[in-house]
Amino acid sequence: MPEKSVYSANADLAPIIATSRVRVAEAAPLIRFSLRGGEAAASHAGTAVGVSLPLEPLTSIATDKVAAFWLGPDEWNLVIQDDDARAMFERVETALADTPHSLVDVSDRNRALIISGRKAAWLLNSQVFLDFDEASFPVGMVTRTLFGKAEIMLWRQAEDTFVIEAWRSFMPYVIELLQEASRELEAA
Amino acid sequence: MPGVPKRRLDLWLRPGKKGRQRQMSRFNFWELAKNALSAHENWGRQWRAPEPKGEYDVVIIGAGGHGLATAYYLAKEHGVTNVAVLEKGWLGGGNTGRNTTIVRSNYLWEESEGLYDHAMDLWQNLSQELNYNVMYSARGVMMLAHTIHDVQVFKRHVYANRLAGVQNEWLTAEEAKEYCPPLNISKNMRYPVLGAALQRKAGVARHDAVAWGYARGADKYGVDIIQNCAVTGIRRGADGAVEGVETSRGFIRAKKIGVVAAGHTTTVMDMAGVRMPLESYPLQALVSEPVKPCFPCVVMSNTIHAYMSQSDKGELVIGAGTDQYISYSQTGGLQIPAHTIEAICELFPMFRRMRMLRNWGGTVDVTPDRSPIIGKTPVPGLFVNCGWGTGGFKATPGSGHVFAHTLAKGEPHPINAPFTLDRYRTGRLIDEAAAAAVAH
Amino acid sequence: MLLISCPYCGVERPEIEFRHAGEAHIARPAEPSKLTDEEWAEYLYMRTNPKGLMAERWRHTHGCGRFFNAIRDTVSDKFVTVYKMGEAKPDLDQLLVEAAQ
Amino acid sequence: MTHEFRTSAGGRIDRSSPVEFTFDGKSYQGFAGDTLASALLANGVHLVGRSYKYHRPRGIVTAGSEEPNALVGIAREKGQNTPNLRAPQVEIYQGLNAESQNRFPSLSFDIGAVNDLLSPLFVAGFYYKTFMWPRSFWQRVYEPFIRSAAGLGKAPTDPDKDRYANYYAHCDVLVIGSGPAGLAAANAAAQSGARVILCDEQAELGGSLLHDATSMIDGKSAADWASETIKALSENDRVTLLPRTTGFGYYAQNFVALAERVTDHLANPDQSLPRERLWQVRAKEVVIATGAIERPLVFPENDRPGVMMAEAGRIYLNRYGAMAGKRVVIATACDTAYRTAVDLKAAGVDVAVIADLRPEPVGVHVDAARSAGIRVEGACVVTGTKGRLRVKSARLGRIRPDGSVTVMGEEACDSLLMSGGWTPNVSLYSQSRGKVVWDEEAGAYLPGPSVQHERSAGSCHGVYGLHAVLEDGYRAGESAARAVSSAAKRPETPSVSGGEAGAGGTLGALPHDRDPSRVRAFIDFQNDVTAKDVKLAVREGFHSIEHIKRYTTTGMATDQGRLSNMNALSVASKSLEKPIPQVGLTTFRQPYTPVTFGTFATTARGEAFDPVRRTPMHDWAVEKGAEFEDVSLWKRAWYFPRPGESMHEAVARECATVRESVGIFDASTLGKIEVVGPDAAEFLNRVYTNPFLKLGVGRLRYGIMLSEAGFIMDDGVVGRIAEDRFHVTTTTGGAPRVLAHLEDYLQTEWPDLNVWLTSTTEQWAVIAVQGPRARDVIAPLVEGIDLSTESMPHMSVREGRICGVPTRLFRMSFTGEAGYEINVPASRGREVWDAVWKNVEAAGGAPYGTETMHVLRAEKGYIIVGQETDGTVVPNDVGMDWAVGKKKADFIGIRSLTRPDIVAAGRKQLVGVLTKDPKVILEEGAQITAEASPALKTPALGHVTSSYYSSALGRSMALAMIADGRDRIGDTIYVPTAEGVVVVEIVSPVFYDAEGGKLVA
Ligand SMILES: Cc1cc2nc3c(=O)[nH]c(=O)nc-3n(C[C@H](O)[C@H](O)[C@H](O)COP(=O)(O)OP(=O)(O)OC[C@H]3O[C@@H](n4cnc5c(N)ncnc54)[C@H](O)[C@@H]3O)c2cc1C
Ligand SMILES: NC(=O)c1ccc[n+]([C@@H]2O[C@H](COP(=O)([O-])OP(=O)(O)OC[C@H]3O[C@@H](n4cnc5c(N)ncnc54)[C@H](O)[C@@H]3O)[C@@H](O)[C@H]2O)c1
Ligand SMILES: Cc1cc2nc3c(=O)[nH]c(=O)nc-3n(C[C@H](O)[C@H](O)[C@H](O)COP(=O)(O)O)c2cc1C
Ligand SMILES: [Zn+2]
Repeated sequence: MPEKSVYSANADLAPIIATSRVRVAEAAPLIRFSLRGGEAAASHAGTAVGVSLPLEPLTSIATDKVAAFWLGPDEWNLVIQDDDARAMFERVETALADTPHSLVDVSDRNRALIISGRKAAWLLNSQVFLDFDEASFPVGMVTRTLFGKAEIMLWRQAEDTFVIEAWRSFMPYVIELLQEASRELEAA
Repeated sequence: MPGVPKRRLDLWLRPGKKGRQRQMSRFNFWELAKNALSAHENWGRQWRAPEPKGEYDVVIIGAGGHGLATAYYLAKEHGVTNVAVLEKGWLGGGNTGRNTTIVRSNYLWEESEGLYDHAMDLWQNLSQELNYNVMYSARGVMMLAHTIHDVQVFKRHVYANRLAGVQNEWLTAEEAKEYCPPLNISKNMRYPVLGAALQRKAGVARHDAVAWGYARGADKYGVDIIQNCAVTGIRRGADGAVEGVETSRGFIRAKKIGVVAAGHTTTVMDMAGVRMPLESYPLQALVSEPVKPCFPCVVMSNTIHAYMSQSDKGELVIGAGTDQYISYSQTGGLQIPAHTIEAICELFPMFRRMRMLRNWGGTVDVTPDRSPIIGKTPVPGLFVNCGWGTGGFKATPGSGHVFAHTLAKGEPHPINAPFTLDRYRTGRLIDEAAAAAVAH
Repeated sequence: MLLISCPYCGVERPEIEFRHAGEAHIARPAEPSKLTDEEWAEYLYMRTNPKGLMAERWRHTHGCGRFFNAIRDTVSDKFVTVYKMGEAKPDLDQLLVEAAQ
Repeated sequence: MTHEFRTSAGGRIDRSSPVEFTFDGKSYQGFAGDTLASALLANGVHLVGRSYKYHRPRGIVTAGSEEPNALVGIAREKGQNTPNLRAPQVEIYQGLNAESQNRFPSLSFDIGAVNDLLSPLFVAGFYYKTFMWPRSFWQRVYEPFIRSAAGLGKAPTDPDKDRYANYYAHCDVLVIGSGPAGLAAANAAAQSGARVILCDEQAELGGSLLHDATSMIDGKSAADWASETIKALSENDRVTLLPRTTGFGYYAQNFVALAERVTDHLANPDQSLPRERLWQVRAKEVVIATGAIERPLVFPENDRPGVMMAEAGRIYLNRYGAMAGKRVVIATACDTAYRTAVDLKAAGVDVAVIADLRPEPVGVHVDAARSAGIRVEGACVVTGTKGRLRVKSARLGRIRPDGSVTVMGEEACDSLLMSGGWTPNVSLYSQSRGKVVWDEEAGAYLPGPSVQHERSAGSCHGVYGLHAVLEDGYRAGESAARAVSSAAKRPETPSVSGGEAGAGGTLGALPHDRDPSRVRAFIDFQNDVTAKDVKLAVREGFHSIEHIKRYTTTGMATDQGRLSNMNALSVASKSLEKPIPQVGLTTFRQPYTPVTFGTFATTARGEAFDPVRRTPMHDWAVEKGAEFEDVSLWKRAWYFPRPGESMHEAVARECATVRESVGIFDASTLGKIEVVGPDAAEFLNRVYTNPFLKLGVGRLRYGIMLSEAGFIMDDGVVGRIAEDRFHVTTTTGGAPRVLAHLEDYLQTEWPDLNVWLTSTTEQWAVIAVQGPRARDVIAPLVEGIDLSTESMPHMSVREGRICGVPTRLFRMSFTGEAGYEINVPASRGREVWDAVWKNVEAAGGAPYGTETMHVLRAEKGYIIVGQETDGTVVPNDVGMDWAVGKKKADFIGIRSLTRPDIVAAGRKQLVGVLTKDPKVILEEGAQITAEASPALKTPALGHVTSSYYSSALGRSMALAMIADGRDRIGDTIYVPTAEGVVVVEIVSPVFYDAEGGKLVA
């Protein structure tokens, strides 16, 4: 997993949580495409964006410019750092012209948080019912799941670094509960 | 097993006395006082434990409140006393014994109003009728509106009920708080209380007493209540009509069979080859530790999924929602009561420090339109009363009353006439849930 | 809370990620208009509601989003097996025999 | 008086840290490490509560969570009071403020105790037999009286200040209970490399090892061995140790809920800590090591303060240095009480006698007592006690071989310690849906076969004797670890000296020589259930143990029968003349001990109760002073009152503005689904009633979706963006339901279709601009789209830019005016809104909210799904047959539309209604009748679904669903209201611009 990720903290915003044991920051804006279709679609789209899309359930492929997340047997979330969403969209559409598929620009649908630090998994477990033991949830694993009552996409970028994506209107809820849980970390 | 003590003391007790001759004393204070003088040694059985006879005029399957009430009214009002109520477990041990006891009649559709208000009328006098204190407590049931849509829906109910002569009234949030002081009506709540529909004569009753009172009443008329007797088959003759039931205690002949088996109705009807539009779900409830009176009425909120009252013993009695999957386990998942308690704590933030004492589940039979099915079936002689889902306790007297009529006459009472099985074919649904998402 | 294994994700997840979607293998009639009222009512409303093994649908709503089928015992709530949409319904009697072993 | 009953040394309290606390206002001193119960006992206080029904004085009975009597209220700051806490579980801290409950005016003089005098009346179920006359008295007199007499503590009255947390945990092995069995199991599992969680409800881990003063493990004292084992576990980072944590719920698939008490024991808890934490644990394997519970003896007057469990006496002595009394009588049927006797004697307590039910007590424990010089009497039974607020003496009797009892005399004492033997604590095993099995030899129900991945160990498994318990614990830990990983290895069971198993035990009521009608032997202390009550229930025909429980309320108190169930069962079994296993057992349910509501609710509170969804333009609306309404999870701007304006005025103004010039509306909450793929049109054709195959690219169509039962489920506008791409909108509240419905059909019925659904609700911010000036307002901002009606007619969609932002521009209307819905990426929503608003404002326009939107659409007779429809309405009912494709062979719901009662006459139909008096605005929901003064129970003709003041009409107007309404247009009908009957006329549901000229302008 590259230390440099397609997700970077939005430099314009103060971190949401900054303690010695865990840090939560909002990610800078990104292009996001929801790709639906079969393996052929995945393969063509992968060529267009420059990574080969993961076909194994719950896995991801990531460079520092592109990440492709398996979300379902015919569904990928493509996250791309680029200035021109339109051009990128056209490029992928063109590559897919002859393959049944659905490509939808959802760049603005989600916001992302980067959660890092020794207590990152602990913090998540206040609302996420998943086992973050490395054997069960290795680096690179991605899944949709629930954070309390909000649906999120959760990706383990590195051992102590996670990324949460949620629909934008759910993000304040996620942030509030992360902050609530983190209060304890400051206790004596 | 290592370490298990091998020797155990004999229990040092004299054997108990033989069961006495059955005698029916009337219940009242003087009788109680008189019996106190004889150390309560002389009370008779409230109901017998008879051996099943070979044949009955009517066999009722299921000794829940509805089955027992049916038997009682069959005997009392129709003179049909050669009746057996067969119960696979202990009487009242089904949903009757595990419900949150809310009684109200402010339903929307005329058909439902008729049915539930009929029951409501019977509740008023039920203790006296049965000579058994069922503790019917008309403390008022208040249903909270949290959205403008709720307000519209509840007002529609209020108007409809008024026209039908069913009591129901609209309260502002402030009036609601006056009626139930613990209620949080702060504007800053996630779902503020915008008002409430109140049925004042609605309330609660003691669930067990209802089953026991009807059992004692039916037994008095000679009805045989046969517990630990599971029906395992329904025998039909060449003409297709029922002939009797196979049970864990042998075959019992009957030309009329009333199935009142709540969550188990599908299974019983399968025995006669009748498919039912039912699904059985776990429905959970819970009580808190008992505390001194702190909650005067019944409050329900369908929008945020909670309802609560305080029992005469002091526990807060709280109902949760159904689990999402079909199950006969009488238990459910933690998330269901947890969700309900969240809502309770929002509505009544002072109760956040109260503690849950016990949490249990029942198996409720849910129809596609959330209204019961009461009447004849395609099989001659086979009658069914089911589909009460999450809200049939309140109907117990009325349901038994009209079902007894149906069984005795072979034709439905006008009140239950619309509640046919056939309505799923014709499309004449009685959909309370669709109208309001109100279920209990 | 049940833990349910999703045949698409290949992992077991808590029930809150899933929605129960009713009895399985009730195929929508290809030409509804040809059905009698009775047949249509049967399709719409009549359910097996079994006490014991049941074929039912679940959707991994907050996961991969897929509907799939499961065989579960409605008395013990234990899952016997899960399988993908479109796969044949297992022989329940066979499963019962296996479960007993 | 302080510490009068304190030993001079020993125990696990910190004698150098005195702690002041109050009980019922009186100050006492204890030591750090004391519980409220131990500190009170050390101060000689036994009387701590009153019973539920008879208000009898009651003392501390146990040293654990099974305590039935010693329940107290703990007062902290406002909003932090807690009733019904068990004194043996309350750890004292400086300033602790405890109060007894269920007494008035005081604990030692309680008026409620008159109930005790009336107890001959207040037998099991008495209330079912009386209070029926006069009828009205139940509610007015009897019930209020019963209610106030019942209940224990007082519910808090102020909102709880504390916070509660949640934590989802996973482990290989969860061990519940940290006595020798639990520690051994955790140790074995941890040494095998497993991830272990070990929890115990007590403040300190170690269970019975903490008060075992005589046994040696590995050459160390039991307590030292426990400390070392715990230390080793704590150093293993794959082990989580959780003291003060109760395993309270065992659910399906090894999902176990624990409740951790984080701050209640602290005098000044750090505000950043939660009070309690819910642990939701998914364990691969579970070891239940919850120990056994000692049974009381059921003899007359066994409920006096000072009568305690024998093991509790030992725990208070050895763990807390608190003596139950100075002169103690021990009544037992089990060897384990002898250990208490020996330990007490060693601490200097006068042990008057051990009264053993068994004719000839023998064995190591008995020998030890005898050699300590303690008098042991066999065949000896307690037949009564004396003392008002504390036991003063015990009456002893001799049991003769025929079972009768003769008087032996009275033994003075200030404490009576009893043991009826042990009941394995099978609660959690039962909760796991395991079936307990009656073991005749053990005289107890024991865990049967495992149903889940679980095993019991130690005394909850019926295994007694320290060595055997350790052995059982190691076995369980090892087998649990082995089930998870084959690398499991098992440590040697350490050597043990002492801790031999104690034999014996009894069940049920004991024989005595007294007048049975005059004495009461309690089975369920808290609920005041006596042996006689159980017998009465049986006599009255309550033969199922479940009936007996409910009729007598035995086992229904806050201890859930932990002390009483087996005794009740035994009495019932005798009365029924049926062996115990045939009588059965009542069901164990969660929670194991009561759990705080807050712990279930955790963080779901206030805004976090449910996510609050806000649109990108929400803040703007806040700044403009909007009122909001909740629609599903969304906050929607409802109306925008100007200073001093009422809602009515604001809405009238907003409506007029839209009709006359232009209004701007935030429609972002509408559900949106992008339907893409070669079969997209085919798919939509199947799910909507309308035809979709021929919809041209760039065109919009209003569509209705039915459930398969034929009822309207949702509606919305669908735009064809490309041959294979549609932009579908749904109602705000219906969005998730519709998406799930569509996915359902796509995945299960038509998997052959190449089409996919993607929610884009939050991708787009949607700005509706409606009114005659709508085009003028947006035109200057739009690039790349020809807005002329010729090029972009009503019901069309174009892609282009607005304010430089890519947009999907819809020309459509839900108001009856010409208008647009501007879809822009959500992150740009606010900036585009601001720009559009500038132009709207300049054009004399205004923002409007959902209320105005509702009025405007009602003037046009457009329905709102959920308002005109209610889940029982088919398209024809609301006059929408035009939207049902007549030539379509199939769509979802089609077959249901021809069912007999759906096509029958008399269905309710959508119409308009106008009040005769134009000023009267009907209330929504009002019922409609054919007669001006209908008789009661007259069926309604229908009801008002929407009702407003219409500024366009200059009068009120309403929509209604009325039986055969379309045929009744022109009829006069009646609406009964609280203020009287309103006369109305039935009219067409379209009130405004019926020809639709405005839309196409
Ligand atoms: C948690 C919960 C809360 C509820 N809250 C409310 C409420 O507040 N208000 C309200 O009005 N309603 C409520 N209800 C619903 C209400 O309890 C039921 O609708 C009502 O009690 C049904 O009564 P019944 O007599 O039909 O069924 P039951 O009491 O369930 O009786 C059916 C009987 O049939 C027996 N039986 C089944 N199969 C066989 C067989 N093969 N042979 C012999 N016997 C058989 C069963 O053992 C059972 O005893 C609630 C239900 C639950 C579970
Ligand atoms: N007849 C006899 O000789 C006899 C009888 C009983 C006990 N004993 C002795 O007592 C010891 C028993 O050891 P053990 O380990 O089985 O039991 P234990 O009593 O030592 O430990 C059980 C522990 O479980 C905890 N616990 C119970 N329920 C819990 C829950 N739901 N959640 C969290 N914690 C919970 C208790 O607080 C306690 O600490 C042995 O030494 C045994 O010899 C002997
Ligand atoms: C209205 C009502 C009040 C109850 N109050 C109590 C109570 O105070 N104490 C208790 O232990 N159980 C109480 N219960 C629950 C019963 O003990 C029991 O859980 C329920 O009848 C279901 O039976 P089961 O748990 O044996 O399956 C109550 C049940 C109902 C329906
Ligand atoms: Zn999945």
